[in-house]
Amino acid sequence: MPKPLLGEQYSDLEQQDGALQFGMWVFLGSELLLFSALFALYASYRSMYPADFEQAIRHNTLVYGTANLYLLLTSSLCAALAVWAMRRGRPRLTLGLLATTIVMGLGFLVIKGAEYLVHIREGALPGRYYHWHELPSFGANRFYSLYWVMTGLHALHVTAGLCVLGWLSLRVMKGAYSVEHHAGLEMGTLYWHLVDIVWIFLWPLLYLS
Amino acid sequence: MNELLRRLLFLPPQASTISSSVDHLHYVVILTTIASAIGLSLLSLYWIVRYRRRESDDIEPPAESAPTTSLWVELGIAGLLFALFFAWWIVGFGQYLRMRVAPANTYDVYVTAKQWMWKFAYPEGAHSIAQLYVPAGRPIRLVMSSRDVIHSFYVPDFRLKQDVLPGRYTTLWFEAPTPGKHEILCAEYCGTNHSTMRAEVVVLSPEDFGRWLAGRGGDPTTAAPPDGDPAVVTSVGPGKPMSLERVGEQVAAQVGCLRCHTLDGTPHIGPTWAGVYGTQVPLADGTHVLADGEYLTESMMDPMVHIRAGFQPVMPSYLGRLQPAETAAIVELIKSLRDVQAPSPGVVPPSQQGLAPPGVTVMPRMQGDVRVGPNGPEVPQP
Amino acid sequence: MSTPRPTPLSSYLIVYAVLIILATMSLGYSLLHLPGGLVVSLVVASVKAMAVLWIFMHLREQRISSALAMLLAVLWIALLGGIMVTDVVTRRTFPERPRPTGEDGFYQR
Amino acid sequence: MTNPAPETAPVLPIAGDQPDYLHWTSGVSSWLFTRDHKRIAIMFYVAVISMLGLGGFFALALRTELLTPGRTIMDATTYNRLFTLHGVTMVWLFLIPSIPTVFGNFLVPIQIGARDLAFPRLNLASFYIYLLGALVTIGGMVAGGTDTGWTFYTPYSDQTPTRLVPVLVGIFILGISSILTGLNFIVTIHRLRAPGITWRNLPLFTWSIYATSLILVLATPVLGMALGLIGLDHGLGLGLFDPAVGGDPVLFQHIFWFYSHPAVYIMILPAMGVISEIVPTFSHRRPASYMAIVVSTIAIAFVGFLTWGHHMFVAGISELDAGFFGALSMFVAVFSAIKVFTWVMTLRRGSIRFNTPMLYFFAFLFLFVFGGMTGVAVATQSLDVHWHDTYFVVAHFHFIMVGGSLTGFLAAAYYWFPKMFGRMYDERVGMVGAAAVFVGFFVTFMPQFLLGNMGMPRRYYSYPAHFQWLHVLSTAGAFILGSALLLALGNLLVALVNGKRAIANPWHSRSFEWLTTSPPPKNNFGATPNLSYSPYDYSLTEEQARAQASSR
Ligand code: HEA
Ligand code: HEA
Ligand code: HEC
Ligand code: CUA
Ligand SMILES: [Cu+2]
Repeated sequence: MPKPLLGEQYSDLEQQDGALQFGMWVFLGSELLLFSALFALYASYRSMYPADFEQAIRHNTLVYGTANLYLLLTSSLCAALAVWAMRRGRPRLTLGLLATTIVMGLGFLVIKGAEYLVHIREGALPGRYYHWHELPSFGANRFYSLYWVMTGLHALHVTAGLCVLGWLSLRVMKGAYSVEHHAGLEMGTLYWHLVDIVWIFLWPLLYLS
Repeated sequence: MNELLRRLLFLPPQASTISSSVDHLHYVVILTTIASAIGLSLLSLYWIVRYRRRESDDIEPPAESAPTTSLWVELGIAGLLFALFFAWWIVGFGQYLRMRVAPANTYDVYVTAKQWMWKFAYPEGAHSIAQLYVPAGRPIRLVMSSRDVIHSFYVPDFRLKQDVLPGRYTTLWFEAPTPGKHEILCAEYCGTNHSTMRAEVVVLSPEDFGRWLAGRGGDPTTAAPPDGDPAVVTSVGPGKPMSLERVGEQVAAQVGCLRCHTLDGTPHIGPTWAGVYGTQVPLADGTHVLADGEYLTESMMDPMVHIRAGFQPVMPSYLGRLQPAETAAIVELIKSLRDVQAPSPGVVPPSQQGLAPPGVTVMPRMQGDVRVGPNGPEVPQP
Repeated sequence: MSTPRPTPLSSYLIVYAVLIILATMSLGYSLLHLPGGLVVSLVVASVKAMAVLWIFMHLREQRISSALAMLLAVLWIALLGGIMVTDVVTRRTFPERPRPTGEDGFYQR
Repeated sequence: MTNPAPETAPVLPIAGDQPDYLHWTSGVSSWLFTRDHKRIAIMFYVAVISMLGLGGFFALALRTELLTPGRTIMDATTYNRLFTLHGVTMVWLFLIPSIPTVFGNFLVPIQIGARDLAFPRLNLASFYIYLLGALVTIGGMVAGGTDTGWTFYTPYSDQTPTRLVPVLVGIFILGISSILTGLNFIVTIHRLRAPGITWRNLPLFTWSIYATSLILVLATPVLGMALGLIGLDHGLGLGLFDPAVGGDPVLFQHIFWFYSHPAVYIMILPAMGVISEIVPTFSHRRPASYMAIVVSTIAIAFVGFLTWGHHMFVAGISELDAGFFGALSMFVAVFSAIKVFTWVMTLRRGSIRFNTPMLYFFAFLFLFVFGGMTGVAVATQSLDVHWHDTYFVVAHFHFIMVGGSLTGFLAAAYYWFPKMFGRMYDERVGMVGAAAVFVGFFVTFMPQFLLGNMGMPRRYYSYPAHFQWLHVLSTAGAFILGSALLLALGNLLVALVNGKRAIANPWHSRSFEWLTTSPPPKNNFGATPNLSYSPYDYSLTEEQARAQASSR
């Protein structure tokens, strides 16, 4: 079993893993804060144009958004189980679960892309490009501007998360993790769960009236 | 005492009803600032000298000489200090509310800010640029909006300032007790000529003000709020057949060309479009170029290539911001203006000649009756 | 610091079931257009997020400082949003704030 | 001043006898690819001082232009770009990284008895990301720069004809570096403390870096997003804040200041940490209240997030919000005052050695109290209506950022110079330099308060003629200040090659970093020290402290 290297600044592996974990959480916190400005803008514009927002949400592509929610929730389960499997010493299972997660993540992006196409066809584009004749209100414009920026940033995170998962799969294939030492695997999947959590909040804001 | 401190602190004259009370708070706060900085420095200087390390001292002095301050003393001092700051806050916030909330029965003047000038419109229909005329002894409320970026209306003598925003109205009220002139400065950075975006408040006695207004008598239909609704943006929507020049005019208004260009021959930030087409245009490098469709298009898409003599290179590129059809429409508009004569500067149109005090320029009525709105100039529906 | 037992398989599956049920309930509530939709759906979302954090992300197995990082981030989002909203809803401008255009008025850019 | 300590200091058991960090390997790549926090700190040192020079150069150009009311040496567009670039360079390229990445990097691991930061490779990455960000930003400047002011207010930033995007991208990259640095410190301080160090005897400088890191991690992502949105508006014309499509530019100001007010504490807290080390060391006694400093450090970090709206009193925000922000600004100011009182009380009944770092402390004290109290003054709403966006505000923040933070930086540079480079600087030149910095500073920025009172707006290329004589005074001061800074830094450069060798603990401090040799060995200590006593416990003699630290 390969053993990860111990950095000379640590006294033991437990301390090293703990520091890595904690560092990852701080990173996730700052990643979440990246969205804070968008959430705050959403709240402000929504309180400026409440009726327009309601209307825009009712016209939004609920089916796509909801399908994506179920997909991400399920992929999150798979990612969590991948770690569980590694803890049980079943790297093959881990690999399979990671692959499933990746497929679901790709599915998310495909659905998202289809959804974007719908919006492009309608003309529900952000800001000055907005020209959807059905909802010619300032509020709807604000809603779709935020919709694009928020989902766009989230999609970037999904893409980054997929890269992380891909890299983890490679490492698993190489047998880099063991029952005792799989901090890297844990941390990589944490990122994926974060992507899931962000969507858990975007979904009600963008699709549920 | 007031006068002495005012001069010591280099404060300008107190020319509004609120300024002297603001200054009194100012004196208290600044004197405390100076006293605390000097006092604390002197105290520590005293201790630094008093407790200096002497040659004879062991480098390891006994520990008992180092008392710690008790928590209660710390809390007490902090509490006192907060009480002091909080008192300032109460007074300051009170004054702030007084500044922000206008009394009833104000005389309203509508202010439009744009890069880089101030325009004033009065309920009776008069307009003025760069000079704001107000009667003394009466609360004045300014209803302000910007055509382009954020500006800030600042009169040091009044101790008042308020940002002027596009797409929104902000208000500012004041009352100047005595006639006089006071500088208006733009206090929010707004581009190249931010520092010259200055104007003047001219406070007249009520009689003089009445006389001034009477002489300016505009027509009430174009008067008062230069635009009732800041959000009216007109449409280029489908289904309204319009001539190409008309479309060009609307596009030019909407994308903001008219912030810098005029249609009636008055020079502004950019050269006027009147009478340009087909002429030889003088360039900054001394050469000339024929103003044809190609040159006009290039000016929109890559304005830095040919810079017109006498103008700053400040025009943004509209590459990607204008649809080809829109570009064509603007070119068509400029073509249609080839025969408009530029009026010689300083001439007041006859309809508006009156008892204008010297130095007052009159806002030219624009070609096509472009209204000045916070979102840029607006063209009314045909 | 005693580490809790590693999370068993059943926990993951139960949490997953709860997530799906909650999501579906939230969806139903929204489709019925009942009052307070936004509040309800955000509360449900918070519960879901906590479930993911606690079980899927193993916060329960870790030191409290990790949870604190998340808590601070969430509080900070609420802080920024909350204060911005109080500004927007309490400021008096003239007229109120940028208003939508009229019936026919449809702005192009 | 006599120095009764023996010339040949005893070799400390806890330092071992490894070669020092400067010499244990050599060659360019041993520096460029090092993971040693001390070497990374030195690389940051060089970078950050260069940026100070660049920003200072811009400042002198600005001041020269302001000599006359009209055009002096440049046109308006150039001036507008220069003050933007001056602000951007000084804030993001110099001051925010300065003390944390140089002295924090060097000293935090030593002060907590660790061998390195938790993530040494990340630390090196922070440096290169910083370098990349700096290059992109400077590249953006060379490619034309931008003229929005360091605050990037929209809609002007949306419309500016200058090249905004490279500068935004550069600052965004710098932000990533900041976040990684902050993260590294937080994890290090939480997880790598040597046995014996708890939150109750953590050195005060480390506390301040910890609080700073919290702000870095909590605030910087918001800046990143704010810049991103401005970039989308300017680059792609999205119009997220454009009133023509229903947007509200004031919301951008909220987001920007949500970062930038806490950021001013990023800039001052480390300097306060430096002062909190210097005062006990040279007074030779423990701080009047360790707890007061710690509590106020943390309080500033958190309460500082609740005051951002004081930059927007006249921007058209609601009166309710304005009142709220005003009151909380008053509240957060009290914590700074607590620190000041604690430092001053620490002098009392000490055994004070007055030298260059202490002279910087003295300058800091006056300038920070003055600047801070003018902060309270501008936080008083009705007064800010007159002062907002005038030179009064310019003077306020230079008093704190130059008079406070830059002075703190210089104090740190002198105080830790023997530890970092193993040599002593020339005390007399150091004192003269410090005094000259103070005088130059005073002449530069005191007139600016008066200008502000008179109503001179900031970001003014040309100005009404009655402001001129104060501007001339200020410009003269700026050149004195510039020369004084060159003298102060030059003195250290000279000492680098010519200075006397320093012993491990030339100031007879009890703080933990002085336990190891000067300069420290690569692993900081020979063996993990046992630091279960207070770093300000002067009831222990130096030998007792050392024995305590090397006990098992
Ligand atoms: C390091 C940077 C730094 C720091 C620490 C501060 C600290 C403070 N600042 Fe400052 N500020 C800036 C940097 C900083 N500021 C910058 C860059 C700007 C301009 C931004 C721009 O627009 O470009 C600015 C602008 C600014 C404004 C906006 C002005 C305007 O644009 O209209 C305000 C308003 O409230 C303000 C307030 C304060 C307050 C209350 C503090 C407090 O934290 C100060 C607390 C300190 C003290 C109070 C001193 C200690 C006091 C004592 C020891 C008391 C003794 C008293 C007695 C004995 C009575 N600052
Ligand atoms: C850390 C922050 C910092 C620092 C240190 C300074 C330092 C100085 N600043 Fe600046 N300043 C700002 C932050 C800072 N400033 C900000 C944020 C703004 C607002 C920008 C905006 O409006 O957007 C501003 C704006 C500003 C203005 C207002 C411009 C305007 O509104 O029109 C002025 C005018 O006098 C000014 C002057 C100075 C001067 C004379 C110094 C002097 O102290 C500088 C002295 C330093 C030197 C002269 C360098 C010394 C030389 C070396 C160290 C070289 C060694 C190096 C090598 C050999 C490689 N600054
Ligand atoms: C920020 C101000 C500004 C805006 C906005 C602006 N311009 Fe200009 N424009 C200028 C200036 C200044 C010049 C002269 C300098 C130059 O040639 O670049 C100019 C020159 C021109 C010229 C060349 C005219 C001549 O006489 O040489 C044309 C054509 C033109 N602009 C069209 C437009 C159009 C069309 C728009 C909007 C889509 C527009 N401008 C928006 C400032 C502006
Ligand atoms: Cu208008 Cu500055
Ligand atoms: Cu602030």
